[in-house]
Amino acid sequence: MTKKILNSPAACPSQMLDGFLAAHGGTCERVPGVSGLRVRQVRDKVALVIGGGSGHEPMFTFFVGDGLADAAAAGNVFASPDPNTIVQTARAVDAGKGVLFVYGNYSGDNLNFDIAAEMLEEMGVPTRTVRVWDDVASAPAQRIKDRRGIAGDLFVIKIAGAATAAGLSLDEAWRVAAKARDGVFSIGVGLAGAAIPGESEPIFTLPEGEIEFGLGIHGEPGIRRMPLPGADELTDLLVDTLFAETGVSAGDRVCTCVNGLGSTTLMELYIMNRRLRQRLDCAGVEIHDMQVGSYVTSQEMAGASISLLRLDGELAGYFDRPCSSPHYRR
Amino acid sequence: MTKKILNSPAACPSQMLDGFLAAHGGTCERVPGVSGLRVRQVRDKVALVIGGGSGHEPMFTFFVGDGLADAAAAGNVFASPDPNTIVQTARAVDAGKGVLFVYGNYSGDNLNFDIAAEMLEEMGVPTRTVRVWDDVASAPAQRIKDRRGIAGDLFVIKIAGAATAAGLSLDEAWRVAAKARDGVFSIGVGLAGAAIPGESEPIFTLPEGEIEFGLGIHGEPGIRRMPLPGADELTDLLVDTLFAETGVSAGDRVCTCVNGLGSTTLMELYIMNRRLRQRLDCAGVEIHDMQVGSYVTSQEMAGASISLLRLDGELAGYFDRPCSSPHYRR
Amino acid sequence: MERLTAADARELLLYVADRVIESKPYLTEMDRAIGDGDHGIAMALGMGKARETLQTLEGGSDVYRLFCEAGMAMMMSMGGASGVIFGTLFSGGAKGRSPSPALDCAAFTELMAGGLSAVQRRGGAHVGDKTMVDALQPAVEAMEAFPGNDFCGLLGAAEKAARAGAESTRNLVARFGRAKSLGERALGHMDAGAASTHIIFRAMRDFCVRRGGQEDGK
Amino acid sequence: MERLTAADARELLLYVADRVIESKPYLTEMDRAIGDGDHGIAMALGMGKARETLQTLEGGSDVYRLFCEAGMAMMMSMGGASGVIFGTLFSGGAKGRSPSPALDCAAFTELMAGGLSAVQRRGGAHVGDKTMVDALQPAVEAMEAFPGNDFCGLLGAAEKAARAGAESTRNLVARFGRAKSLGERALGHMDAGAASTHIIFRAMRDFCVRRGGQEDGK
Ligand SMILES: Nc1ncnc2c1ncn2[C@@H]1O[C@H](COP(=O)(O)OP(=O)(O)O)[C@@H](O)[C@H]1O
Ligand SMILES: Nc1ncnc2c1ncn2[C@@H]1O[C@H](COP(=O)(O)OP(=O)(O)O)[C@@H](O)[C@H]1O
Ligand SMILES: [Mg+2]
Ligand SMILES: [Mg+2]
Ligand SMILES: [Mg+2]
Ligand SMILES: [Mg+2]
Repeated sequence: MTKKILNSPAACPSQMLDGFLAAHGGTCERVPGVSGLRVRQVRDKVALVIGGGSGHEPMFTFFVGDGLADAAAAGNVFASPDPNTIVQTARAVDAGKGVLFVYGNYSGDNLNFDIAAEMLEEMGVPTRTVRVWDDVASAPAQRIKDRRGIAGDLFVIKIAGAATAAGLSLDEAWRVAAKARDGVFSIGVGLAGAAIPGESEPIFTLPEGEIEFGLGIHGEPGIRRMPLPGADELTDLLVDTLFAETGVSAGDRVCTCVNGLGSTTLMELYIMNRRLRQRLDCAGVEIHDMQVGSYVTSQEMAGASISLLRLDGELAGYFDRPCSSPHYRR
Repeated sequence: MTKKILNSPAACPSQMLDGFLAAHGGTCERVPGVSGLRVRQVRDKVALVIGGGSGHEPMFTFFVGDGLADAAAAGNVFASPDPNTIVQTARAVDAGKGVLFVYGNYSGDNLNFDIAAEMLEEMGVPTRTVRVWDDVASAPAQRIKDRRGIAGDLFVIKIAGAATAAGLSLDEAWRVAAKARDGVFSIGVGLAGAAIPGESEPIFTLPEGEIEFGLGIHGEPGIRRMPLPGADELTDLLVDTLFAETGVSAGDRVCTCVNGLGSTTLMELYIMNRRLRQRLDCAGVEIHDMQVGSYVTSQEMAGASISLLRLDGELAGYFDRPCSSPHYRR
Repeated sequence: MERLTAADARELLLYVADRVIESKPYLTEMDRAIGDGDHGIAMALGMGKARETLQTLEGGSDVYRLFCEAGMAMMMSMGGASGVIFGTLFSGGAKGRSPSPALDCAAFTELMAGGLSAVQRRGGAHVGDKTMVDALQPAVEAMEAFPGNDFCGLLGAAEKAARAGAESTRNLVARFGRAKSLGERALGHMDAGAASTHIIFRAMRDFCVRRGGQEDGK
Repeated sequence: MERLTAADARELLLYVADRVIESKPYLTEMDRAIGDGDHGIAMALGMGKARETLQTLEGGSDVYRLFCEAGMAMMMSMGGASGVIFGTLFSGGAKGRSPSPALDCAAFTELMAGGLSAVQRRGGAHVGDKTMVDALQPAVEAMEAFPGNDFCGLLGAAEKAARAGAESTRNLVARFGRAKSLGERALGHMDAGAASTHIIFRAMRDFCVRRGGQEDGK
């Protein structure tokens, strides 16, 4: 039975928000009545509103900040927020210039954000949506819209935040965010499953010494199970898949992210990053930036993913703008 | 058997450093020949040199940066660096104004840093040392020098970094860092043990539903085992211990840190922080700053600690100076 | 039972809510196998909210309003795919109808058929996609094919069809929801939402049978 | 065996290194109970480095130099408490002595006694503090009390005393190292460093016994 520090499973998302505001209430506040977080100061710009299930911290809620999202709607653990939460959250930061939604491409999120968008349109608030579908393990390229959003959220939100902060119109910000989305590809691997708060069983369990190749950030099963190889070999498997998928090659410019899924240590992530760098250098790929950390987690799941973002000059410009939230700053 | 992403257990610290430099080589570099990290640009100031065993990432190595440490000496997992590593690392950033050592108070670290200090003195490099002994669970107040250093390292290094960056002399920087050390108190709790890379067994295992109250950041057993209470009750136990220990009360000003030990989620840490805030507000304690995150870890151990730093005007001034490293920035 | 009054409908929905809430561990277990393990949590949460709402609606005189409010309570509280889908199942066929104090079997069938088409409009799933539609559509079809005006018989047929439909998802590869990337590995596992749908129809049938029994006993 | 030549000392130290390296899992297990579980890793690493260094010193003619280099190799590679403590055990009594091509029992005893006092100067531990000193000091005392000039007997007595000393740590509360905060909870567990110390003396005895056996066989 997994042990967790909590008061009641149902109260987790809300008490987490309270605890966050206890520390960072100077810049953020709660959207009244719902499970949403917003910047205190509404900014005269297109509002970037993100969201998704809780349990992936720091994603999504803690990516509210300067040069990042204006607000985030938080669902229960691994469940999209409901349409009312999304609508209230969006309205709280709408400055009359429209709302850009960025979230992971899941049935639940799509359904709830779409209803929220319809409700907002009825209220006269224009919205546009970018769904992140970076997980190459979750469907073949021909069915790209069936792919899940995983750690690639990080890059799309970073760039969408910069684009809206730069004052782009809703359509232009959408175009830039969608371009980032189209340039980001990820694949992950799980070593051990995590449990939803209050559940005694982990979402998945693996046989001794085995890993799940291509799993999702809710513990969804991946492409195949296999024995755990060494770090370099594992990284090679992930990189080979990404190279094959993206066609990234000599002369291309990329940002990378080695993302921990929860309990995997920075030590392991950096050992992977060492190999990732060797592989990119060896392929002649130009590295604009490497990020390493646990940004999009899956409770205390053990495992990691690698993301590549292919950059052009425009995306690089937005990527390089500063941004800041308590758990993400550049 | 705990699964980890690594190539060979013995190579972990070094390959981690490679991977770190692959991402952050613009500002940091390796101390040639040993397991040390330094800022690229030697700064004309007292050198702050920190270090300890690997396996606590981001502490110690990743606290090299602006307004933080000038260099860090990294031992093997949970083992102090050897004297040669410390000497080489210190010499690499010595600007002729002396070296301030800050590290956790453990037999191994004390022995190795003391030998290094003797060797440096012989070479004409003056050194002073601040050992962090914040863990109130590890010895009674009368034997304070028997206490272990745990998450309180964060505050002492932050303030020592600011003090040396402000241009204080070695003696003055030592005085300020020692004052910070004397003002910081922590206590932790473990929910599940972690394994050293390459070891198949975790350092400790706990019976179903039990926790270790007062454990150390290497999995050293604590004060007692007890059933896991709810988050608020657990936080109360930690806070009560700290209040009793420090005498912090109405009108005092503190910084706090809820520190995750590895696999404990941000959700859990913020739920604890919510209660910590309630308790401090209720006691009339003035909160200068609250930090929440996994700063001093113990591989993938599950658990958390709470630290209080009692501030006066001088410490607050140094605490508020900006600082930045890839995993810690203020 | 030949008529479902507003008072009956309220009790029916409360009964359904209780049965679904009881099934929380079972539904979570189903979702764990090929999804993210939260379907039972979500359904229990939503049905609890529907319960609360129904309790404030005591003395209502419009069957459609009860279904509509129950569905909206689910949709606006649960989140996840199931919040929208199951919320729509209850509210989709009831929305925008002129108030009615009681329904006969034909009207009730129309209500459920309206829920099905709203679910499909919203979610785009068809039979064979390994979703709750695999249980819901056969159930609605069985109701449409049912002759006469007896709720016990009507819902007995629906329950049977829903059960077979839910069972059929074991042999399917998912095209929606979190199991869709699983491909062949989802084979052998029942879809959690289809299991919920079967539980809902079973509870409706059981409610009517018990109610019918009471009527007979009078 | 009545003399330990430089060539013997080299082989003795290599033999000790191998025995300690073999004991890695046992020592790690000991440290896990009341420490941080890395003592075996550290000792194996340090003894491996000592091994490498000794291998480059082929043909050395100074016993003290061999002990000194082996100890320094440990001290400058292992880190942790044991790097300094066990490095000092080997190098502490050898440092600064004028070169000697061979030692008799008295000189060897002096070498070990010098190691003990260096360890105590460095680490401050006394008998009863639940450290390796609880094994080392009785071993040195047994050597000092040993009459005659027979290495097998000398080290046999030392091994016996070290074993008893290591065993005695089970009944002690720690005052140094990671177990010191444990208080009473450390009772029943042997100190890992004391266990290492016993293994070192046992290996030295076994080496002499085998060497003696060979001499007898000649
Ligand atoms: N587009 C859809 N149309 C119909 N049913 C769907 C659709 N997407 C998901 N579902 C149903 O929802 C169920 C999953 O619900 P739940 O686990 O609560 O949500 P989530 O997938 O967000 O974790 C699936 O088993 C499936 O029956
Ligand atoms: N001050 C000291 N004096 C003598 N021996 C010590 C001292 N501190 C620690 N030791 C010995 O070192 C051993 C621990 O070594 P090891 O586990 O390798 O280092 P660490 O404690 O740094 O993890 C203890 O079991 C003890 O015998
Ligand atoms: Mg879910
Ligand atoms: Mg250690
Ligand atoms: Mg689910
Ligand atoms: Mg140890």
